[in-house]
Amino acid sequence: MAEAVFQAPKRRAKIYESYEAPLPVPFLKEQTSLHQGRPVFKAELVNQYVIVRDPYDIQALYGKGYFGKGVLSRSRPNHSISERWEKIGGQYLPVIPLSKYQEHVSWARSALLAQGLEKEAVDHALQNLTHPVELDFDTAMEDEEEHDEDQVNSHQKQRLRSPRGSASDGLCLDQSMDDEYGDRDGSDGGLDIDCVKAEEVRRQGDPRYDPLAELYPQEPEKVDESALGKVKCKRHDDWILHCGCRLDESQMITVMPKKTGPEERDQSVGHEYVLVEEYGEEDNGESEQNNFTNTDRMGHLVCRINPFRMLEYLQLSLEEAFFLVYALGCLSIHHSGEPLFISEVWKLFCSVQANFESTYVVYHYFRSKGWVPKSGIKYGTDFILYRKGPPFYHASYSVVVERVDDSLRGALLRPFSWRSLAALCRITGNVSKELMLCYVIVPSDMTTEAMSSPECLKRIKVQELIMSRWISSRERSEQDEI
Amino acid sequence: MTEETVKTMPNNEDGASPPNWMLQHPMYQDLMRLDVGDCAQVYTAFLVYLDLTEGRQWTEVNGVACPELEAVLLEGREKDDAPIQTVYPLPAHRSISHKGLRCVLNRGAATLLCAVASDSSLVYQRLCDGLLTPDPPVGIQDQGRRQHRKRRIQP
Amino acid sequence: MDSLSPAHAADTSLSDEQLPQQRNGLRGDEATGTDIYDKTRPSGQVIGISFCRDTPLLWRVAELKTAREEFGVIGSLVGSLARQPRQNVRLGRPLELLNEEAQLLSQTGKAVALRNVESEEEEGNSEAVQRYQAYLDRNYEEQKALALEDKKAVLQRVKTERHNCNTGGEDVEKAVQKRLDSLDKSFSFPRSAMAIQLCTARAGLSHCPEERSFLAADWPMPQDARSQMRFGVFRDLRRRGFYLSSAGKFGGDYLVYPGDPLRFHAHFIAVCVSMDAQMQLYDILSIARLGSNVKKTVLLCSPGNSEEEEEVVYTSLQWSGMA
Amino acid sequence: MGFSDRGKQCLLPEEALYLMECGNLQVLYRDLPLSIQEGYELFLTLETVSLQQYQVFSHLKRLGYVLTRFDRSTVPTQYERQLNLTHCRDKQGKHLKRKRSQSPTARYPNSAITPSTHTTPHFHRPRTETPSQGEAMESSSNSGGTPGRSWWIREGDDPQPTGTQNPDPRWDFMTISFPDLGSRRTRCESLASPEPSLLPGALRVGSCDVGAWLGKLNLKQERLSRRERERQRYRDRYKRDVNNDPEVRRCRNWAEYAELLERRRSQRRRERPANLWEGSVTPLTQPGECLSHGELLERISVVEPSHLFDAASRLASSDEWSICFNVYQPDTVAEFKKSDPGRPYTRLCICSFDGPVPELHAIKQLSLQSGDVPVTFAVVDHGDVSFYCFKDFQLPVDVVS
Repeated sequence: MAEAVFQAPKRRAKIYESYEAPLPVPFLKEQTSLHQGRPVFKAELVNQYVIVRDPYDIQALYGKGYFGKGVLSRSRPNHSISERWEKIGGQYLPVIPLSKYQEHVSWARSALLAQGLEKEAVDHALQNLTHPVELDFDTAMEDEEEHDEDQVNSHQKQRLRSPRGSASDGLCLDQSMDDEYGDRDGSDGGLDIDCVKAEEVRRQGDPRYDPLAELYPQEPEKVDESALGKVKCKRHDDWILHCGCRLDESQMITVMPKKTGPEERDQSVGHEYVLVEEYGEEDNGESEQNNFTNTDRMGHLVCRINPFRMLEYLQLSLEEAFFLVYALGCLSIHHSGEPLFISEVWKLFCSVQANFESTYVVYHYFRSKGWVPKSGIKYGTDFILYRKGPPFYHASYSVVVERVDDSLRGALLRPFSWRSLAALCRITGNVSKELMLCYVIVPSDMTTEAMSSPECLKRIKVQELIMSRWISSRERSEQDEI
Repeated sequence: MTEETVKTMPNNEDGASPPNWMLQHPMYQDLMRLDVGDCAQVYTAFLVYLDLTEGRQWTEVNGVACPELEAVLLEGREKDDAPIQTVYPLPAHRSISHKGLRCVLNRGAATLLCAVASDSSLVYQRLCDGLLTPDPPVGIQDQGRRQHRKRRIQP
Repeated sequence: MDSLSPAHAADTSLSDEQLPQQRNGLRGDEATGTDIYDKTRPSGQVIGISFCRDTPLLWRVAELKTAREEFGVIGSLVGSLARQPRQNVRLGRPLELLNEEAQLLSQTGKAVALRNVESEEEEGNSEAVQRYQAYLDRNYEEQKALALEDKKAVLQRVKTERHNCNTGGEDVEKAVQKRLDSLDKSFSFPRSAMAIQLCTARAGLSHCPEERSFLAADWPMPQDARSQMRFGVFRDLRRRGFYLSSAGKFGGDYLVYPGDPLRFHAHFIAVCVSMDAQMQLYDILSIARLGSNVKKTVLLCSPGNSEEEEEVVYTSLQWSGMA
Repeated sequence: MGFSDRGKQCLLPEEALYLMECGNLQVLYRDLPLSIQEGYELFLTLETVSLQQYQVFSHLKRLGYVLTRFDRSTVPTQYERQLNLTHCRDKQGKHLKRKRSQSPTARYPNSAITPSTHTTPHFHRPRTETPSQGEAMESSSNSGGTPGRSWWIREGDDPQPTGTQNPDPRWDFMTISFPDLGSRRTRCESLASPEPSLLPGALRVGSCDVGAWLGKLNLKQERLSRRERERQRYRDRYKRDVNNDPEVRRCRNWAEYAELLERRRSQRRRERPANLWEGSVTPLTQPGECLSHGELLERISVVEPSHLFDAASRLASSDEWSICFNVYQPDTVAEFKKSDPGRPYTRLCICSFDGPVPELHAIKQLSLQSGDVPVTFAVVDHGDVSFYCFKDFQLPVDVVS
């Protein structure tokens, strides 16, 4: 039979997080305990893009089904203001240079001014807000002393000690890859891997639940994905999450386990406290550049409130947003404060993004097969498909969406030539994925009016085709000159 | 249906969501004030701005209007002492002509084209006038191996 | 005619032993660079481009050399090598030219398109047949003499060996000597065992300069906007000293080499696109990505719009490290 | 290589040219040997094989593959495949073949063969006018024609289509259903008369009483195999059993149960924002409504998959794309028999890098034509050949319980 064989998705060597749930909706049997009273998430339409702002919603949407991308992050929404964190009292706070703090103050000022406030009132308000928070100051000093004792390793120690999972460590990692590549003895502590919770049901590997169980009888190892998200692959100049490479061991030990802790709290509303690294009055302006490199000139840390807080938001692709709205009924999209009806959302998205109808059909199709489609922009395609989610498996397919009518001809969304198709096929092969062409077959009697409602999905078919290259001989290496 | 019913933050007493800092950000407002480009393109430019400043520590990043392209461009430095570069942010579903790209290039600075997907994933391409020779292959060793293989195949 | 076939020749063990170098049927001028009817042809002459339907081909070694050395026209060899017919790594003539390459050659005035000669006059033919028969006879005699020499040499060697090691005794040595003596009389070299040369390039009159105006064909290549654009880019890059070959598999129009492709890797993947054509951003992303994977720069090439601009405008496109 | 016709060994033009190029064949034309160049000019013409087709042919030949010309009539039709007629079909094909190659199959390179430009016999079309060069070329064989003959059979070009040679079924057997007499649901005593459009002109068929038949049918409960029982269990998991609901179990009487239902209903109403649930379009599922991931996926699976073979027979055919060669792998060469070639490894459709990419329509049509053998596109870029295939695929559903 001329049918493509299903290639087992490649599981990542190390998994940095546990699998929460396939989708951000509760199932009936768990209803009593989970998701109480909050089944519907909220998103806003900002300049034709869909933004989720509530930290709880962000966690739920990304954590269960890997929807969206952090606007300040590469993928998982885990940005934080600084890569350096210091312990103050019982809490870790981010350390930022004074210049950055001043920048935030000026942003706050212009934001307040833009709201039409009097200049004096603004200054007054800001002054109150930006006063050092004296209470924490002493502990900050303590911490600093500790630094002086052990300056050489301070950077590394911080990183290893830091209880904050996500962003801070990830960013450190980026640096350390270059600076401290060889220096990794004694830092095994970083590999503490979260144990699978005892009560967690073993799903993967159980053939009753997992259709691919025979291929992967074991539960994957768990490693912190959020940190992994910041690891760059040397081979593909891409994030290791995307390119499909293995993490090598030297990189592994610098990746921190993800820990949950009380700091989840300060993700939500309220003031953000930062430690501003300040110098004597006289050298305020000039020494900023040296802050990170010159430990001798370490200033003292002052705890202040960040007057312009940039919370991480989650941006959903239009397809993701519409799926949450229409298929799962768990997202309400607001536009200038008003919640939008489903048909309105559909029409709006169709007008904003050419071919939205087609790309949505394909997105919906693969989601309803339990797979996770993400943007394929890095490979020049519409989607890449993950099994379970980016932390667990390498993407298996790179998907191009095409649209045809009943006669299977018709205007192509992306008019391919053999040249462009060959290029695409090659890139996809290079990153060990398969190229999938997805034809959205729209009945020719489907009117434009019918297409203006998502109900049209029920009459549309999808043809999946795998395009592959056949190598006629062992001379492949010659033909494939670099 | 009011906001109250779908309120997503029960522990927030006053019930109103905090304002969206993105819309209040002075850079966003500056970009909007340039008054070129549709709002999707301008917002795209702002996302790129955030990526450059927050993710990559670029400095002196500013918006510039490019009326020919009806688009907002960004200018900035990768490091403090690095030369100025121009970035052309564009939503990924758009198309572009060579002429359009030349428009940005002709500003004289090194140029990056940045494609932004609707979930804010972004990808940068470097553009240069004329013929820019690629970096030589990193592994000389690599080449040796290939030649060796070639020799072996010859009968 | 059957008896002339080289396949038969290979069937006979005798010829197998004796003419090992010709066993596969030697193809005309593979080794010498000229074919049997045209040995005196000087190089540096006008290049005759023949067409297989509308694909331009070069057939003569001298012309291949001229095209490559004087005009930087590389083409690609597409024919089987008679000596190594079981591989695709190295191929032989004909040399297939890109349409742009043929066009470039013709613009230099040093090349001309030849049309296929379908029918030649009957009298000319019978004369040629006679010439060919005479050639065959001559060739047969030569080969027969050579075969006899070889056979003798073999027997002689056997004899010497026997003599030296003294194991077989006198009888064997004598028997060999006897066969050697009778060889001159008994030796037969069947006509069917003869090796024949197959010519690669066409023989005959068609390449005489005076015939050329008669044979010169209309330029049978399409001249739409796209091929004109491709030619403009090709000519300009060639003028800048680059060598070009087709880049279909790399998603572009040409692979651009800084020197002869035998010695250099390609630096660029040239994509010909008109200034105003809208390209999908996704297409740009994918080809730039491919470029970075194969360590080449993608080059957008467009003919300039106005007079004061350069003939072709180039923009380099590289996947940036900023993922 | 080659075939025999009326006692003569003939070669196809691509075969002759390839042998010439390898130095294994000399071709005489008007008593003079042809050069390779002349071979290219004479054998590769509009009516025979294109240069690109030849390049693909010789590329694969050089690697040891066996290539034969593709003949549509040897591929069982979809109908034949459905009825499992392929076996009989093979026999018939063998029979045909035997008739064709009666002469001993002389194996290359022993065969001395005159190139003869010849179509396979049943597509042979006599030509009234034979250019003189034709005869001159065949100094030892008068059979066959000239290079000026149609090699590649095009749709509608075939002068005398007969039953076996026109494999296009006119009916779409996918859409014609057999009456279901065993089903309990549609128990009927008589069958309506068949759709007149499916019947030959004059034939009239009335309705049919099947009462007597039904008595003979075995309508006992089917015994399920292990695999089928498994499948049933899997299906049953989606069925909701109220007794498994812990909250329901906690109810001690009907009143409490009614109260629970009411509570849930009101809760659901509270959770149902108007913009989602009171518009013209409502969501496919509601959070908390489905029992499991599997059920949820089933509920939202509204987009239907399509298969390459679906409805392909209804498509208008076109001659823009055609299959040229059957390819057999090199390691099968030893056992390869022309009389019984077996199932090809793949079939080739040849195109140029400058040409168009096949639309879904073309891919579908070609795979239908090719039957159960995959179709590969050989794309030629100035002598350089790349091969691409488009294969039907269905991504499996991945359910997390």
